[in-house]
Amino acid sequence: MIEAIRDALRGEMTADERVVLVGQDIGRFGGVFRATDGLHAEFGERRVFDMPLAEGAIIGSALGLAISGLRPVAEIQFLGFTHQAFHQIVSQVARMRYRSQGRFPASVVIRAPFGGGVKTPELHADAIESQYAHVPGLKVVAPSSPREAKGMLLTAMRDPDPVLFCEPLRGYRLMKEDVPSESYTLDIDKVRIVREGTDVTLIAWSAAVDLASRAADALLSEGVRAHVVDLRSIAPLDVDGLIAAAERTGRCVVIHEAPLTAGFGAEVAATISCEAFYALQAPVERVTGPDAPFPLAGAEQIYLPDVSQVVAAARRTLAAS
Amino acid sequence: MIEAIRDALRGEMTADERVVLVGQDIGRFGGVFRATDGLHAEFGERRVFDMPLAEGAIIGSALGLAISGLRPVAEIQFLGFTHQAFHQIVSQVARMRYRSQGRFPASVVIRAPFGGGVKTPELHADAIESQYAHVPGLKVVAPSSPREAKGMLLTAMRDPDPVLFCEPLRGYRLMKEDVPSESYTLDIDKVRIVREGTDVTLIAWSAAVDLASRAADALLSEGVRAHVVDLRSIAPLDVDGLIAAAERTGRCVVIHEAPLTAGFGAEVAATISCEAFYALQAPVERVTGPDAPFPLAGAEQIYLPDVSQVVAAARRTLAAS
Amino acid sequence: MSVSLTPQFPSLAQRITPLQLLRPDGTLVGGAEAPLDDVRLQDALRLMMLSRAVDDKGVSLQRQGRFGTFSTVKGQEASVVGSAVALDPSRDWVVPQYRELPALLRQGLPLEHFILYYQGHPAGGRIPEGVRLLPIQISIAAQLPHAVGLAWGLALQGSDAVVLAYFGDGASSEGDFHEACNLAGVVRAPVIFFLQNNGWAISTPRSRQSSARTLAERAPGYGFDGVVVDGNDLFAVYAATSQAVERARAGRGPTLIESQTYRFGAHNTADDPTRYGHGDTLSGWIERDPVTRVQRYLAARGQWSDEIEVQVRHGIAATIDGALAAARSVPPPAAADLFTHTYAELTPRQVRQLRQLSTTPAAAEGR
Amino acid sequence: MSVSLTPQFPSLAQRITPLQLLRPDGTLVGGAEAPLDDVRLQDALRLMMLSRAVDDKGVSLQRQGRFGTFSTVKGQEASVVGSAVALDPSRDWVVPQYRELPALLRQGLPLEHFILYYQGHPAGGRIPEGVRLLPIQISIAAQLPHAVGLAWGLALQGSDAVVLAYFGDGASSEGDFHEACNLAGVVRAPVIFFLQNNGWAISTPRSRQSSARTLAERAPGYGFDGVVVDGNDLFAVYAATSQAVERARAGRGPTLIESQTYRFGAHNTADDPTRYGHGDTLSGWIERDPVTRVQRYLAARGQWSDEIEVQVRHGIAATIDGALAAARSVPPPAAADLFTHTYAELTPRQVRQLRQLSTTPAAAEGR
Ligand SMILES: Cc1ncc(C[n+]2csc(CCOP(=O)(O)OP(=O)(O)O)c2C)c(N)n1
Ligand SMILES: Cc1ncc(C[n+]2csc(CCOP(=O)(O)OP(=O)(O)O)c2C)c(N)n1
Ligand SMILES: [Mg+2]
Ligand SMILES: [Mg+2]
Repeated sequence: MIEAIRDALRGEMTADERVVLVGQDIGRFGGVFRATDGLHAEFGERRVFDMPLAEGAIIGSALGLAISGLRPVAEIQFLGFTHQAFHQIVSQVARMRYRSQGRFPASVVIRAPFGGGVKTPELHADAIESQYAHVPGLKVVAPSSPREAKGMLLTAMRDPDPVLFCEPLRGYRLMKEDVPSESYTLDIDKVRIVREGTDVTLIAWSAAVDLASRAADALLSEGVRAHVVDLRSIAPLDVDGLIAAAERTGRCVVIHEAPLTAGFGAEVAATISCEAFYALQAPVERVTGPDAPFPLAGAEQIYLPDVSQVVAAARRTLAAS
Repeated sequence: MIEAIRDALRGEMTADERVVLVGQDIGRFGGVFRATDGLHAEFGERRVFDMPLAEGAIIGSALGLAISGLRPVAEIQFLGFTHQAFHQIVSQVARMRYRSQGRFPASVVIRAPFGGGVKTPELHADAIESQYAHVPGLKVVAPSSPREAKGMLLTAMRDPDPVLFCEPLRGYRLMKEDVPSESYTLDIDKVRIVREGTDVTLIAWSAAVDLASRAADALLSEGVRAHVVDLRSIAPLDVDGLIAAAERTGRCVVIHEAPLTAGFGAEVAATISCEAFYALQAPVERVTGPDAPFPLAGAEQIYLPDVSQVVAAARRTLAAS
Repeated sequence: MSVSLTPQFPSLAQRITPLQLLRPDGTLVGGAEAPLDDVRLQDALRLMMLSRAVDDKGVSLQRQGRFGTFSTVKGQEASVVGSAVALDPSRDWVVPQYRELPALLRQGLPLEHFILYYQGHPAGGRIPEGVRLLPIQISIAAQLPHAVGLAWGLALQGSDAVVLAYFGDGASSEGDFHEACNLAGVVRAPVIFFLQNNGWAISTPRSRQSSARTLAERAPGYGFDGVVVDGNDLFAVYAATSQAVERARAGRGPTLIESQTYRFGAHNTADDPTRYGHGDTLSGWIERDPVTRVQRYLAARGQWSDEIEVQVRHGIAATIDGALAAARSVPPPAAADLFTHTYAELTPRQVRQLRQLSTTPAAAEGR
Repeated sequence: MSVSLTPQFPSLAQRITPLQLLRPDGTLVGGAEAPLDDVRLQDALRLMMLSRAVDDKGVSLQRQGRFGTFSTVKGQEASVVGSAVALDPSRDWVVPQYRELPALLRQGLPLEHFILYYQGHPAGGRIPEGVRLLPIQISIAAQLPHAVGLAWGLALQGSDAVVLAYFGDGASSEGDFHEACNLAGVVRAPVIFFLQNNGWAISTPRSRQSSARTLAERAPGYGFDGVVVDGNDLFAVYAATSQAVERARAGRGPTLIESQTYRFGAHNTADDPTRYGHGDTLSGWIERDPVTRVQRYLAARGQWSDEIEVQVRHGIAATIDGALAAARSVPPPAAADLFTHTYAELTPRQVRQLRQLSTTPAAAEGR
């Protein structure tokens, strides 16, 4: 997936000279995950800029760069460290268009990886997308595969609004698929039906889509056909797409890595429960991380939701009547 | 209500000399809302300390003060400005006990007012409790009346865990009631039944409890008896208390000022919808602020949920079958 | 301990006195030349007087409930105006905090926008196309990284524009101040950090805000120059800012200017400055009133008189009345104002919420 | 512009050279006295060598997948050990970032805790009662306000303890650094800000991190002293830190020490330093190896020899083997480890989640 992201960056930098990249270690080093590998050599210092170690200044200055007429893409090394820039993202970037009543759109893309499974140090895996989903003015999207990542990033870079682009850390190397070499965009504001099914709807985003798909495989071996939905966009939420997918089966499982309480699964489950109330055959199940900090590497396999938990939840919804 | 809060602070400072107050303008000035009025004169500079204008340092140093053996109560002038300290609250204060495997409990209370209705400048009214509800290790509580505020604050100051204590800004002067002069604690981890009812359950916290009560009055005039529940604690959530209250009527309305999407109402609605699924007679309704930034003062009356909206939602749940 | 170290980095603050060109009595400091001619100076004076008149009007409207909480400039007019007039509004930008009204006006913001903003009308935030100004910033110091990015971005695109960012002594304690200054030093952004040290952050005195002798001496820690100026001396502020503008325009990077001044009034209209000793030093500062200083200078040159003053005041009153009338003519906020400009387009949920709100009683009543 | 201003606050960095007492060849700088006697120096040397041996062991275990990502101290041993031994572990505290292993050991952390931590075992975070040490900090610079609060709180309670906080050149760009230093100056907290300038923040060179000539010269901007020391000189680091400790203990407030050093290895075991020119200046620094410098000094005094070295290395190997064995004896993490110590007591939801997880296959398999 990291190649797909690099591909999107390179493509858009070639097509639009207003695009500039800012972040820690993104220059000569090419980023801690190599997302920007080669871009410094290709586009030079003025378009690929290594920033001092200060997330607030990365985001805050990216907003200023946008106001100056450029299209900054900021990389934060791990989503957990966006907390250092929380005030700049939430109260500044997300508000500038509204505060200036349309004069200063904040066309800033903020890229950051998140999620567990690759034994990172503390705070590196934190899945905190729901904290950002609550912020009017900000878009929050999370691709689930290389192909999706490229198209969604290109789309985000052309979006007039600020986009927090959450990349699945464990997908960087593990997820592989053929990705078209040309530029393309995707309907990132619409849910994607990953596979069609009639018995139970599995709803996920980011790396959890893969988990949902594997659970769907397991369920299929039991004769259960799962409808797998990738939200793509966490905010704004594609309510119609979500409701249609939920109503398709009347039985829903929402899956994410973040802790249960006030995770974005709550919004998904609340929306379905309220708006598809009469179509629901069973309570919406949430398969999530527990209400605990993401642990050190040795315990992450216990923490992370797995196929068996998703399958068990799906079975519970199927057993309900 | 501000007197009740001051009373709690004074009482606990008298009873426990480890209690120290830190914040902006809390000393001689007595705080921008006078919560600490007179305490600087009474307890002196060493226990009531005016801090430089840096929220991160207020919270971060409060954690250090707690580790040194004191019991700091930090005031942040408005909840919206806790965003400047988000990394310290979420990744540090909330994690210190866990990170040190029990060695360093972070017994820090963070007080901050929030909510609209008093025509404050931008960012001063932002209701962002749900962003903190998602943080394992942190407790988030929100009193709804002077009496509650005093007892809950005293309880929070004795809590071994960090507590974000969200005070209803418009209650500071507007909410009045007799408050016992002695020290008392409350079960802040349990929902409070504000009034008993059988027809519809109204669930709220902070200033919205008053709104719920006023809506209950209006409903009563139509012969509808509302069961009004004050969550008190947003995190951890009293799931059993909430479910019992929801099952009481099978029809629920959740009310808060924050924007709808990913507000804490989502968690409440999801929890009820999932765990009281078979008792629900109607979809859970959410009456909330819209998905928009809290506006400048001239538009806040349009933004804020009002009695008519709550009543209308309650009627919708009653009409469902 | 056998080794005793002499301080490697002693504070240099004792060695310096704030730059002053015009004394409180309106005479030039020996050897100084006036950096502004009489015509430009009269324009600047008019702007200072307009600012003070808006302050007074705003406070009285606020007491009548016809204006929201706002912070007056009073006492700091030389600081704001002296710096703002060093810019070229047709290319340079101002990035304000919330206490710099005359700088906003000088950049071209219509006064009625400012009035609407403090009357709480969402439309008050609008900045007309071509006015090089960021919105009023409520979150202390959060504007500073924006200013750096803006300056840097303009330079990257070949412009010779300069960005002037305002903030206070309190703001200098925020992490954003530090991160912004450090980044500006690294990219040599054409930005001026204009620190209005007015002695207070609400009730917190400068002495409690930091133990640094001056705030300007932080500049070498970011690799650029710091300057302390008498902030009640329009000439000194103008001269220091002009030099910083020149330097920035020439690609020689940022400057930190500490303008030492004093606010004459309360922090804002919700504040009670008698509670924290604000008055103790006030009278000394009132003797150094930035407006009368310029009036004295001009009067000594035959360029200011009671007649001129009356005329100027008339003009100012008319300006304010006109702006108030213009603000009154704007329709009250409606439900749509909550949503428009949140995103480029309304989200599906916003569309639905707008529909619901447009039919509720509150919206129907207007504000 | 007619007025030309001389800089009021020029950088003083050109005037100073980093404090050095022991030259790379192991001889004392003319006139300098050794601030540590041979016995204490041998202890310090042993700690430096232990640190380097753990680094090497950790890297090889990491390659075998038996250790997690971690950051070696190699090259910075004099910087960490020289500062740590200036403390009294029975009253003073260390607040680390993540690259200060020997300081943790010196404070009394058992080596097996460090090993468990980097093996990813939740129990690795445990700090035994009586060990005056905060946990390893992953969030850059976030520990600095904690250090200030801890130092301030201890002083408020009448203790004469001192707090030594470690951080890097990269960390000095974070807002937390600024806010913490400024607060420390205001409350005169007995804290030492020990900045290990090792030339890099991952791939970002010091020159790109800030345009300041030195980072120590930020201190006057907070109202206290800054010092630059040769961070590869154990004596200089010890002397400067001891003076800062004395000052803090006497109630004379904080000190910022910039220890100029270099990391010999990669940023961490996931890093590839060949990609960013880390090697270009490495050889010059290896000549200034902090460990051999002390060995040379001791050898010249007849206090170090190949035989002693072999003996010390044996002892170190035994220590490491013992710690690895102790770490192995700890049972693998279980589901309960996710929840314990999140709060003082499990929440109702946690109780339920723990019950569910305890019955899933992953938990049943142990890790
Ligand atoms: C981040 C943040 N924290 C706190 C506040 C509340 N507040 C408003 S003004 C102010 C004092 C600002 O002082 P200073 O920077 O000196 O500016 P001045 O008002 O003196 O011009 C404070 C603390 C705020 N608006 N933003
Ligand atoms: C807040 C935060 N941002 C980014 C990172 C990722 N990161 C880990 S180490 C590092 C560089 C730190 O450099 P420095 O402070 O000089 O310490 P050193 O590693 O050189 O000892 C970065 C950027 C982090 N851990 N925390
Ligand atoms: Mg001020
Ligand atoms: Mg470094």
